[in-house]
Amino acid sequence: MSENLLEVTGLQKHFPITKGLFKRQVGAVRAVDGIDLAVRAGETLGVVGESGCGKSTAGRLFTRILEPTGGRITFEGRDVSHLSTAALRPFRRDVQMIFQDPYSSLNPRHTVGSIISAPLQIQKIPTPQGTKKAVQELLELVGLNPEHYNRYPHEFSGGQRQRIGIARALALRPKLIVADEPVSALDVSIQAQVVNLLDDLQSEFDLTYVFIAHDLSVVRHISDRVAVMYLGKVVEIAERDALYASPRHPYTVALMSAVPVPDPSRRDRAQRNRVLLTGDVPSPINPPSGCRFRTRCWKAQEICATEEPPLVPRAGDPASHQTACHFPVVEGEAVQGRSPAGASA
Amino acid sequence: ACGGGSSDKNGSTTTTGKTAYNAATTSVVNPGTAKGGTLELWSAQDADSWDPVRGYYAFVWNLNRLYTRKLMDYAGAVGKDGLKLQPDLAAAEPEISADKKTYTFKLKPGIKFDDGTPITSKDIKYGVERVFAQDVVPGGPVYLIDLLDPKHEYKGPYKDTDPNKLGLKSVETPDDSTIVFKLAKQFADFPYLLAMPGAGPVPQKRDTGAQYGKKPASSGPYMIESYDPGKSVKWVRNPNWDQSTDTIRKALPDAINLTITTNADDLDSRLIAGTADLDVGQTGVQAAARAKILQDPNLRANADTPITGFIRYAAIGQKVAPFDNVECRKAVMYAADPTALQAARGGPVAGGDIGTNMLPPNIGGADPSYDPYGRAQGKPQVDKAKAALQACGKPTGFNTVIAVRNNKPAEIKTAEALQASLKTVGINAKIDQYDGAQIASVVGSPDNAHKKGYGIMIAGWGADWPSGTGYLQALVDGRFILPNGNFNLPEINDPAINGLFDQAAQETDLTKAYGLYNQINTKVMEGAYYLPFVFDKALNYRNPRLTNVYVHDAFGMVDFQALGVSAGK
Amino acid sequence: MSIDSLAGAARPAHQAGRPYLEIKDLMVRFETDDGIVKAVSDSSFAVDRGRTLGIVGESGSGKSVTSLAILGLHRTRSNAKVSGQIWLDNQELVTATDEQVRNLRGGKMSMIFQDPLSAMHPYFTVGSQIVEAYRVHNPKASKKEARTRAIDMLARVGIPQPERRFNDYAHQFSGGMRQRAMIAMALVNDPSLLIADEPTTALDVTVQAQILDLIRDLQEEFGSAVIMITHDLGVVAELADDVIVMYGGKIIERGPAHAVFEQPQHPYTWGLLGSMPRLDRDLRERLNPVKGSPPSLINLPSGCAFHPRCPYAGLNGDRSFTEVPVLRGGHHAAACHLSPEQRWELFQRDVAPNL
Amino acid sequence: MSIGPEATTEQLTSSDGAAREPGEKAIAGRSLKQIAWRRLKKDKVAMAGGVVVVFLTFIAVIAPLLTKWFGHPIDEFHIDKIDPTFGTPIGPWGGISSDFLLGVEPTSGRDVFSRIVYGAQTSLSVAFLSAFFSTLLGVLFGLSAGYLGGWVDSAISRVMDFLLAFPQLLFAIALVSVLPDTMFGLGDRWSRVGILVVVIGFFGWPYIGRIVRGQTLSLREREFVEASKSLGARSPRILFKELLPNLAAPILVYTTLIIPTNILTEAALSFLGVGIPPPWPSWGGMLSDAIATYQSDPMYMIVPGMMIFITVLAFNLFGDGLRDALDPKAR
Amino acid sequence: MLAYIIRRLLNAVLTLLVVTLVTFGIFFMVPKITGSDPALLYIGKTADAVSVEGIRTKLGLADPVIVQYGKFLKGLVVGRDYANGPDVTHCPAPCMGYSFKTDEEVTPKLLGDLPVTISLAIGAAVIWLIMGVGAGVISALRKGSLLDRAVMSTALAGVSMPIYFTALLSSAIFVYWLEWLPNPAYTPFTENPVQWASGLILPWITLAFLFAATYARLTRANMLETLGEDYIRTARAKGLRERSVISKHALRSGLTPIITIFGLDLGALLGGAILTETAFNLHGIGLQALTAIRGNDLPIIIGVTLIAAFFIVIINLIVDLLYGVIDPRVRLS
Ligand SMILES: Nc1ncnc2c1ncn2[C@@H]1O[C@H](COP(=O)(O)OP(=O)(O)OP(=O)(O)O)[C@@H](O)[C@H]1O
Ligand SMILES: Nc1ncnc2c1ncn2[C@@H]1O[C@H](COP(=O)(O)OP(=O)(O)OP(=O)(O)O)[C@@H](O)[C@H]1O
Ligand SMILES: [Mg+2]
Ligand SMILES: [Mg+2]
Ligand code: NI
Repeated sequence: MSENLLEVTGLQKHFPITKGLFKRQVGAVRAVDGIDLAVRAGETLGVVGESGCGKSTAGRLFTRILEPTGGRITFEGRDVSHLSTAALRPFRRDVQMIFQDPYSSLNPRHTVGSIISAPLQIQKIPTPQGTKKAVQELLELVGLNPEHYNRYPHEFSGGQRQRIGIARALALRPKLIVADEPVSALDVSIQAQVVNLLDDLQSEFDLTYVFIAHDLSVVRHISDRVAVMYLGKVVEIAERDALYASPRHPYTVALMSAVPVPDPSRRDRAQRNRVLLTGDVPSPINPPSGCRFRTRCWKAQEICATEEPPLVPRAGDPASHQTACHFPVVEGEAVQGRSPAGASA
Repeated sequence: ACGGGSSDKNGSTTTTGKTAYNAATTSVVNPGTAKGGTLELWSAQDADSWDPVRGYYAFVWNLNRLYTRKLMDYAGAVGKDGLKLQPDLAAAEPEISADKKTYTFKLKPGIKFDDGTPITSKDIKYGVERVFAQDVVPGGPVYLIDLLDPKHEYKGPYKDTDPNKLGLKSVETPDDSTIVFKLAKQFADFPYLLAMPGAGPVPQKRDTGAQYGKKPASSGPYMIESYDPGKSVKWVRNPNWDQSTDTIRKALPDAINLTITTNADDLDSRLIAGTADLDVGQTGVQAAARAKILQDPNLRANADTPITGFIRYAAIGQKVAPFDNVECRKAVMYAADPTALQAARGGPVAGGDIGTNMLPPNIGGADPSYDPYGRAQGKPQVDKAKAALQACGKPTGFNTVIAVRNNKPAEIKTAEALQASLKTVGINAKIDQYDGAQIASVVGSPDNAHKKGYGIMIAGWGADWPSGTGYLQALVDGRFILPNGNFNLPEINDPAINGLFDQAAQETDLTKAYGLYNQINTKVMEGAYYLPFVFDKALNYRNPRLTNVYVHDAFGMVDFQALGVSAGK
Repeated sequence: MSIDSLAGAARPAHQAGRPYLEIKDLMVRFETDDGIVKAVSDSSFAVDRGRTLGIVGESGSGKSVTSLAILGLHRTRSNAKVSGQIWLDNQELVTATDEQVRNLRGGKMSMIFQDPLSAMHPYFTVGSQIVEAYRVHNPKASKKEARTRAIDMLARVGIPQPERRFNDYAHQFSGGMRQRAMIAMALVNDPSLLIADEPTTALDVTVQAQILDLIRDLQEEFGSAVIMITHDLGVVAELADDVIVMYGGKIIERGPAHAVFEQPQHPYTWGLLGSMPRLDRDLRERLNPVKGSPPSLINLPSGCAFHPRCPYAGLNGDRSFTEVPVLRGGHHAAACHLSPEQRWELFQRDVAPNL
Repeated sequence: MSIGPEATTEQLTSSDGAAREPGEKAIAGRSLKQIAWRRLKKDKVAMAGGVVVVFLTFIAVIAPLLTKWFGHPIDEFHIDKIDPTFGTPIGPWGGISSDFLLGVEPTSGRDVFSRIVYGAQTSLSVAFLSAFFSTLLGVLFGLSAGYLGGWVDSAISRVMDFLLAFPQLLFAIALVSVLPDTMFGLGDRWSRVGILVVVIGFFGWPYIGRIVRGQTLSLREREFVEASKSLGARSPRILFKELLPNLAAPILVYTTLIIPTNILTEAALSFLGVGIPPPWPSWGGMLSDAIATYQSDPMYMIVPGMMIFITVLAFNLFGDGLRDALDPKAR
Repeated sequence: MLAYIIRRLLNAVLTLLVVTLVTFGIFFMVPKITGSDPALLYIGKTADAVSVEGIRTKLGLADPVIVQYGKFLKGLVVGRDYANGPDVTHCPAPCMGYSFKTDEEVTPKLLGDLPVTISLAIGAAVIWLIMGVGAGVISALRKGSLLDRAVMSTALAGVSMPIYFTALLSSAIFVYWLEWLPNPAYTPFTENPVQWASGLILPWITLAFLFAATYARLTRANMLETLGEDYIRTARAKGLRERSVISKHALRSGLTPIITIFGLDLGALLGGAILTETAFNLHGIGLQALTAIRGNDLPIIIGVTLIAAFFIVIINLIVDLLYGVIDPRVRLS
């Protein structure tokens, strides 16, 4: 594929936990704790993981809404990790974001027109044919009626609002769009509309996506490559087909097997092969030592507690398939069966 | 009221002692000598201090007679007779030297404090010395400092280097029963100063400085048994007081309780219900009770409206233009509506009679019928006011400022009434309410008054002792203009007036002195320095069970020491 | 089971034949400022003990309202009007007294809610809330017995160290634990009907799998009837024996799970299945979304509520626009104006290849 | 994933705008303002409150005319209307007559009607202006605290807690009595109004500040703020363009609701003797005067008391109605 | 927990310091602005320069403000000597100085007035809590009913009525016309409990009426919100009787926020119910403060502010601790 559009190395974001009158720092939420990845131009990189694993934080770091605590972000070779608001301006044109909640991501007091024209105004983009025209074109592009220019968000349904959000992101004709769970809040029937729209726009404008989601099937549908996150780290990253066909990290395996399949006839088979993880995700304030997944991993051994596995290609995998695990799952390996109810870690 | 020929002689003037409206102002109501019982006094206000040298409220001086005897004291008698001083601790009238500057007193034998120790001349001298310690025991009058040590070189007994703490040179105690006062200048009213509680005896070993007011030594028929500040005082008989040494006090009840309430209305209803004997404040009942009492003849018969001895007035600052012109001052005198001002003070009954001149009727020689501005007719004289304005050169009027204390509702009302009547002749007055507690440094500071442009200053004044000098000197004598705490608000400095005071200071003949005071009064009124609103009165109620009730002119209220309670109730 | 026999035909009056829970012509309306919300209309279905009924549908299609109606929770302080019949164990609930219904609530029938954090009282320990649930229906039980029972239940739903966790508060639990505790509370009186309203929507997939597993195990153990409400077809497929699809407050398709998933009858169901990407199928280039957006329950479209979004609405002349379709068919019923043959043909032609 | 019920109440066209049907135009969404206004109109009680407020404001504005037509100058004494002995008005009901519509003041005989309408001027101008001042400060500090967070928030919140938990009335009295009588050539009446406005407004801002801060805190977490940031917007734009419009409703409501409080505070200060200088009337001042005579002349207490009551009640009713109408939860 | 309390107490002390410092600063400035002189005030009607100078040294009025403040703090903690030459007056800790106006020792003077204020506040608080919260709960439960509307209208009237008007009106009606109640006056509880209560009943009711109105509105709103919570639905779904749903589940969380407000109100009232005390002429802290402010009596003003702030801070602390007990979410975070 082509060269990397966005590259991050050792990216960290720690949110301080403060206490008391003088805001003494007593700890930190290590929301993102050292991730390395690259987004290639034109591709869609899916990011999946459980709630709280740092997907959104990562997305916000990529778009530099947040400033990283550590590590580097380079966009088209330029280091943007610690640029000021002013210096970030040109970068903002190239990187845009789509948000999860179609209700809170649009200012209820602004008309659709002013929402979509905001990027043009803020970035002072000249619109030769007039702002209104530009906005209406965008509305049409995302499948909305251009006459709705003067309406308010509450007059639209969830799917339509998400389209408005997409139109806003598109206004600057960015190169990269980070979409943070853009369809999670939508009903299934609407979800597909938006996914299709994103698909269409990608081919029309040569967009690169970072697509964050917790729904593995949607990610599979839309992504070229997929990164799996766990507790602030990327535990596995691979080309889509490779990942879904032969997941190597036990967590990825568990995650995939937990997805309920809408096919009652496969129910029994699916249940037999299911990997049931016990317990919950540990707190990012106090992540486990070594491999962070070890507390829920059925393959964990002593080394997992002491040594952190690097994210590298494991035996037999292509260079593009990297796994951070001491004991990656081999294809056909018998994984742990159903755990009896009540078993605990 | 009292003898001065005032207009409201509607009360009974019999001396049979029958209970009637205003009877106590002219006669002794329920005369009797039966001893025993408990006198229940009430007050809506605590004393400023029970320390004789620190109290300044009139009712406190009156109550002081229960436990503080002085060399001289007012007679226990109704009407003008009460204004006379009698020897009390002193065996006789003082011996006055030829230059009228040295007063020598001999003490009565057998006088004792409540603890049984005899009262000596040293105790009296010590008491006088305490007046000099204003930084420790402030609050009371300081006339004695001026007369005995005008430079205030003596700093009071607490800073006295004398081993016996008797370092005041101008007072000598050659022996325990003789005391000699050497005045710095002639002062005919000196005995009045000695009748103030501050000149009473204080045993040095019982002096607790600032705390003395909590348990003052008693030389009178009663002593304080307990004092709960803000709540109550209880007096019981002083076993070491000897009736035979005391020609003034009656000492009828066995015990006297003073209850301090916070609610004046409550106090009134107790009076009417008969559960309280007397309001020692004697400043009049509240509006609600006033209506009740005046409308019910039975209640009315137990009420008096004595002259309190105060005049409520407006002082016209002659240093503030255009009041430097006497005609402009006269314009104010004529334009003011006497009735409206009287109403603002509470009307003829509760407020007082319309003020006509600057000598209150209870002062010897006073003549309320002297009315140079025709105020008694009760109407403003707009024509005369306009003429005065014309003469002053301000035919269309002028602007000025009325200064008034913010903590005296009645004064604010009079200010408004004055403002309204002045407006009718074109004088636009702005009312400036100042912090009433700061009177000494606001209007009492001429510099400040000039700076603020105070043309008219509302105030009231009652005499510290019932003589023309006692009333008028602080108000009109030019030598009494002080940079701070000044009461000569118009800043009258007329050599003629000042001279008349000097004459009066030497005049021991009362009738002659009266003549001098009337001359002063006339000069003051002609100068239009003061606009008298009312000769203050108060509607007070007395419990019918009280015996020996009469109004004492020196205090403008009932003589508390004479009271008794009838046995049956 | 014999869900088909419900389809309108009168059942024999003898009580023994009635399913454990039977809903007939249930109608729930809310009167609001903006108009009357017809949240549920003409719903009829049934569940037997030991069976699981899945209810799916878009947001606002009336799923929760239906479940609350069964529990009689619209009775207190609500602007709701409920009509129709609800038979539980041969007892009619719509006309029953409040006290009767209250007695059943938490006893014979109980419910698990979507958001366990807000559904548990923040000021009481988890244990005490379970104890409370137990003691309402077992007033004779001593505190100690109730406590033992509660700890027992906590253990049963897989909460480690139940004695210790007994004294914890809901906010001290993780999301999955909370939902387990909710389940323990719902099951403490051995209910014979358990309604789970989106019990896993707030949870992660891995935790969701645990909970679904738990519900399945518990049902096997207790043999109760379960109603599983969700908008996730996958979850329904995992658990349900029978499935109801709701749209605009109405049941538009009803049948055994395998039938609904393999041979869906209603175009809306087709749309649902077609619009979701699936892990168990090969990748498709494009998804087939249902166009448009869900209807307003105040202003339902005339005729078939689905007609504005239905690609086949024109095939029957005006009927879709004017006539409200009834739920027809036996075992596997759908409320659609298309004839079974048309549906078969369209399904084979347009839908099946894309699934 | 549950989308709130509002997702469906305002249903719109299908995604492809072209496929709109003719009937749908009718259900086009209403703006928030329209919704609120429609609800408010339905609320008879609130509307009545609003009408009274408007009426009183009108009265205050035309006070000089009213006095001229129906009354007597506020500082004109009518000593003949007063019983000299008791100082109370002659005639029943506090001297109410066709000449003196609300009776006369005890001891002076001034026209109560005129004093009441001029009192309305004072009360309302102090209340409105101080509400405006509080709002200004409250919004400024509330926004800064909520948006900037960190130590700014700590500091401002502390100050707000401190002010709210302070013997305010005492300080108001102290401040009012210390500040000069005339300023900026306004004359003593309006200078004092100015002082009252500043003092009351100053002690009132934390009330609004807290609400604005709370709202800002929750709005700040909304994704549209993040969206704006991701477009490169600077803080002022986010504060004033994104956040402030969303705060308009609560600000409006709470401003309306502090007006009655301010009326009460102004009256209280006048009652305690630090209000408008005489002869200018104020309702609280009249009540405080009435203490002396309320048993013999109750009308003089009842008239200003009822005026305060009616005014405050009207504002409260209107404010409550406005709050309900603008309440997003009730939608 | 202990650490928390200690930290809160330190915090409270800090707040008190700030409050006194601010008060001190403000009222220290007042004489400078108005040109009045505390020494003159202290000495009374008559004063000569010598005495005034003596007072000034004795009270330390010539010192810079920060020195005066330091001495004030020292007096609070260990007591203080007022010296003017050989004359020394000792003021024992906690010394808040002497009134400029009456020369009384501030601490005992205020402590003497405190029972009045406390009696007034506590008595009223009991009444308004019972009435207000009760009415609010009933209104919430009977939302929309005639009773609800009646209660809410009364409450609205209550919050719209100035307290001094209510006070005058009620004493006109109950004391003067109907003569049911005695004129308000304070009798110490220890002296005569019956008289204590009967003397305060009118102020209590008047004060309580205002607050009860506010609390009824507040309670109703809180209760309605709580009744809409999911956990109430859960409680019903468990089959709880409506009575226990309300009394056990709804009341507990519905009334918790009331505690905060109650704490604030009570704290503020204990610092002096100025208007009520003025209207009924009860000599509590509030009236004391008012007189002091009018007379620029700095020591009293500082004393009252300190007492008021003390109550506010302490009650806030109690409320916070109470919150911890009631709301486990607070306790453990
Ligand atoms: N501003 C913040 N301050 C403190 N902690 C934060 C902040 N933002 C996120 N976190 C914490 O960082 C961790 C990661 O959060 P993040 O939102 O990135 O997760 P996520 O993977 O997007 O989860 P979800 O799927 O629920 O959206 C969480 O524990 C979260 O509580
Ligand atoms: N108390 C109520 N008053 C008015 N309308 C109501 C009320 N409760 C529910 N509704 C409406 O009834 C309809 C059905 O709601 P319901 O909660 O059953 O939907 P649902 O299918 O459970 O959706 P979700 O998937 O979002 O939970 C919605 O349009 C909702 O707005
Ligand atoms: Mg996220
Ligand atoms: Mg639902
Ligand atoms: Ni979801």
